[in-house]
Amino acid sequence: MALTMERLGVWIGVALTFAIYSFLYKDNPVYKIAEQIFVGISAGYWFIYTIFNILKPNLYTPLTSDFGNNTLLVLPAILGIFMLCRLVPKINWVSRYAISVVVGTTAGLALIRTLQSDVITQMSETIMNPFSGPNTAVILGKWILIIGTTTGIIYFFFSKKHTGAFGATAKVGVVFLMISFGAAFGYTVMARISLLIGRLQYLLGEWLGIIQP
Amino acid sequence: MKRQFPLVITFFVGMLVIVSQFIPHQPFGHLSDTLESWFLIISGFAILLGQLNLLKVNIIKIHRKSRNWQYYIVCVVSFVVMITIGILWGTQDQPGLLGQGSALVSFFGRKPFDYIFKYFFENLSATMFSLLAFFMASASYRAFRARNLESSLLLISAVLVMLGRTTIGTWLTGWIPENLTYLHLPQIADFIMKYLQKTGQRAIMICAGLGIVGSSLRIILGIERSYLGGK
Amino acid sequence: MSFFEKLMKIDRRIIFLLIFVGVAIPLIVALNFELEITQPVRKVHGLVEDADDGAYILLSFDYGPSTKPEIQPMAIAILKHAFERDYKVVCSALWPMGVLMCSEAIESVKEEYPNIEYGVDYVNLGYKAGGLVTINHMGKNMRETFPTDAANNPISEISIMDNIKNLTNFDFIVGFSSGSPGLKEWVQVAHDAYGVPVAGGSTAVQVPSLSPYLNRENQLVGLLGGLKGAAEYEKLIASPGTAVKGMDAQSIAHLLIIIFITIGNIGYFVTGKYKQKRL
Amino acid sequence: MKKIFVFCVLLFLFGSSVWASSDIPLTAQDHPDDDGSAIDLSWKYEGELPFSIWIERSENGKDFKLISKIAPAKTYITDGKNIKPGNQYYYRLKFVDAQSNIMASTDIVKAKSEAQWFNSRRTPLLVMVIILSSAILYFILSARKGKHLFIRKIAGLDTIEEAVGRATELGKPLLFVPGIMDLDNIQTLAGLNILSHLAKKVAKYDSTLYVPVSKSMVLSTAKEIVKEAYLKVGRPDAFDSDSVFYLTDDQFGYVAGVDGIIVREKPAATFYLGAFYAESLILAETGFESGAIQIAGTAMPSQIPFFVAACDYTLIGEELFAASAYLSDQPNQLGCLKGQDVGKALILITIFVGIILDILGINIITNFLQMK
Repeated sequence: MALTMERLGVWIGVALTFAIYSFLYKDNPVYKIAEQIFVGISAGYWFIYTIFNILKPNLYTPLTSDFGNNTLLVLPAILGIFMLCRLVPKINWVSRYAISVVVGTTAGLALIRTLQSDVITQMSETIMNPFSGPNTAVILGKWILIIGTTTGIIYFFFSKKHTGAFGATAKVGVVFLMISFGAAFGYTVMARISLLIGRLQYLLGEWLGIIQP
Repeated sequence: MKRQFPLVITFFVGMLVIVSQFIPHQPFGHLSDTLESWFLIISGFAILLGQLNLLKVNIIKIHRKSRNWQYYIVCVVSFVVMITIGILWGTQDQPGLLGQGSALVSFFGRKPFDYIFKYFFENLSATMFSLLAFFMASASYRAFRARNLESSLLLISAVLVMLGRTTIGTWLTGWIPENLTYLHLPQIADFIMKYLQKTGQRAIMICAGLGIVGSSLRIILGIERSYLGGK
Repeated sequence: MSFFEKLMKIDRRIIFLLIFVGVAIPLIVALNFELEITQPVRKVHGLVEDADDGAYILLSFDYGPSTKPEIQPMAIAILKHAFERDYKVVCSALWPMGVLMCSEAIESVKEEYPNIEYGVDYVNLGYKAGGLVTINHMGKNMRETFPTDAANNPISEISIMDNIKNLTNFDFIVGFSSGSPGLKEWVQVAHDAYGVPVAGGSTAVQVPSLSPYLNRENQLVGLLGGLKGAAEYEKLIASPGTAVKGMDAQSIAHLLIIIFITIGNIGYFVTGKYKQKRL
Repeated sequence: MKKIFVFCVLLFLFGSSVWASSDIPLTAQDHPDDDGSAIDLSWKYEGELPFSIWIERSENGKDFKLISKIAPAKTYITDGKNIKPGNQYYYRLKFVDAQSNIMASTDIVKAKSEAQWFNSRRTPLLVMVIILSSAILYFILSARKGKHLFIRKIAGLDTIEEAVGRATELGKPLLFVPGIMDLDNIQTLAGLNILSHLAKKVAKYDSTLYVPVSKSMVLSTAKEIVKEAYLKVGRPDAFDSDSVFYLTDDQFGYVAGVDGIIVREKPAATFYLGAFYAESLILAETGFESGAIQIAGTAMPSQIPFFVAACDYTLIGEELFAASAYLSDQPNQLGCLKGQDVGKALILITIFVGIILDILGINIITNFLQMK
């Protein structure tokens, strides 16, 4: 029976695939139904996994099995319930207590971590001797890294008008930014195509059996 | 009480996290450790809130019979089904209220929750995102134009990367002799990725990073309050 | 109406069909183009290959079915490599769907490594929310973040976890990432705050924004970017899978997209459409 | 008494080194910059590679317990197992073969764990936090006091006026899309700030503006903003409340809806300002096809390329926020932007000075910044 159900599952998958692809022809009810199933299942999955993987092991079990040592956990539990109060218009202001803990913690950590990883380290990585290197390509690359990064920062400098030499420098920055975006464009195309490949491998492999899955 | 106290909490926890990044000595380590484990639990509730809110919004739409309300019934039903079977028979690893549901497992080949995930959700999700390949192709043909210096540079660099970062680059320029390897498409793409595109990304990373620092600071100091919502 | 004007007006559904067929045919008829290995992939391979015997590694599954075609082959390839080298593999997830992605990946390598034992050679710790903050917590006290594994077995009863107190006990971390939270957060906390080497695999979309981390400091030791990165890794460990098989289709589709852009732009200039709008 | 104690310790140490008699140097030290919960061990072993290294620890120098078995090639380890700050710990290592026979062992060494009050490796981070916070706070406060802060005009903003002018000329409407995210996203907020500016122009020229949204919270805010714009220009009666409307929450459903509007209404100009995901290219494509002037702005790194390739003007990343600050004239936003500019200037100077020093062979700046 399990095998039949598995085969049925593959067919269900194919039917849903084509239901979604029907959007390419035009927006239609079949697509809308498939889309809503997607949204509903996704929400249900998040719900169940949050309970089974977070609230049960990190809150419920410690509180019920060893209350004495975990008394403090009552506080986040209360804050969590406050969070849910957002659904009730009359008392939704209590959710602010919970939100402020979440937002404050994230802001504090993000400030420090971003500053170190994305600002200071990137700055120190740009400091290098552009005259030394094993070959011309590396030396050229170093010059590009230095000029590109600094002119790029100048482009995003808003306290001075982009005129004269400063404006010209910012223009150089734009050139590097555009090349970057081009590479990003290329990589995004790659990603999207890969997802289509994955889908076709499913249709041609698991469903039709034309290729080996 | 409704606005000031949450701002005080934000300030207090934000500063605690920052200070504990610099002072390893107790009590800061313990305090931030406790705060982080609370954060995980509250985040869990926040996720539940998100899903329950979706349910609420959809039920309101159905109730008010707003445009296309019939489709939202489908959404609510799939949500409720997923939660019910999840709670009754659990997921792959965990039992539900009715245990492991072995009769159902032998029928479906896996738990009902996992069955729906595998055959319904995985396919819907993967297909949904693969739609983008089609839209990308169509936009390439009909909208991406080299209309000025910026977009021309962008498209040239995109084409070089697209060619160089696949097997076709090797195939197209593999015949080029050894001493001219810099004309080899994969080499060009490598050079772009290693230097040219990294510079732009680094400039963006630094400036966006400063932006995050600025907005985090404003949040912690209570200057930026929009996250609290309402008046 | 000139030829180009007509060409510019074709229905977008024809383009859809072309790209569909353009991807399908090379999947059926293999062209077997040669695959070159790039530096960031080699570095990930080197990191996994050169770790000490019996090393403890953490794999984080931060993706879901939507990007499974890109990332699952990477996860499978790295798992194979890790089991081949007899490492202790600890799996976790910052995305809820990563838990099932992980068990599916392990299921598929079990045929090749039937002797791996749960709790001794590998463990699936399950999903935790909280991204950046939760990783920071793992850096101090992993046993508090994960009091149980995904199946609710207490962490103290899982032998592979005996030597793990926090992130610094791992020889290295590999993140499989398709967004936020993902590799960026692992770099920011696990490497930059706790000094643990971090490598990873990401969707191609994320590669450019992660690329500044590939530097002298080795914020990110190496990176498998998209299906191509996965294919390169499969080639390096001599175990070709779905990624290698998809490479021909990827190449042809790229060629098609480039042709679309070219025709579109020629039409744009030939039909004089570029003159119509001026700002 | 103290002397006797020192003598005993010396005797003990001397004695122990006699019976262990080994020439494998082992050092134990407090792990720096931590809360006193770890001790660093390092050693040099030259000889036949053992099968494993056993690390033994004791709290009194006598009762050693095996705490871990590690890989043979290692030369250092940080012991963080149940170490309490302020305690003394004794260590010895045993190098064993596959049959657990001891091939060699080290002398006993000791170390005291200590908690530090400052993580000295993070000094550059602290310096930067202080400089940036003071700069941002200073500028916010001076902006609040009414000081004028100069921000350059963002080039793309000029095009807004032109676009509105053209729309009026042609008698066609304008379309504004604030992205698909909710009000908690700062990009949405920035987009809405620009909407306020646009709506004022529209009200002044008496053209039509459509604002389809995908979140109910955005709906009420956007409605409020457009209404206020009409009020400010003195034409509250001209405001059409149906011009700001909700389509649907679903990503593709929303796109299909906006596409329909573009195809039907053929707007003279389309504005996409806010947080965008995959819908960016579908919208931009339809807009391009209809011949509209397209102005976009987002900080989503993966969507910027598509906007640049398909739109006439694109506000890139931080430019979106700068444009919003420029138009809103709020001291908080302006001051913050100004403070960030101080950071950028500082970074540029550091990079240049660092490079010059690096060329001269002096690495103080890079060494300082590396935080190792």
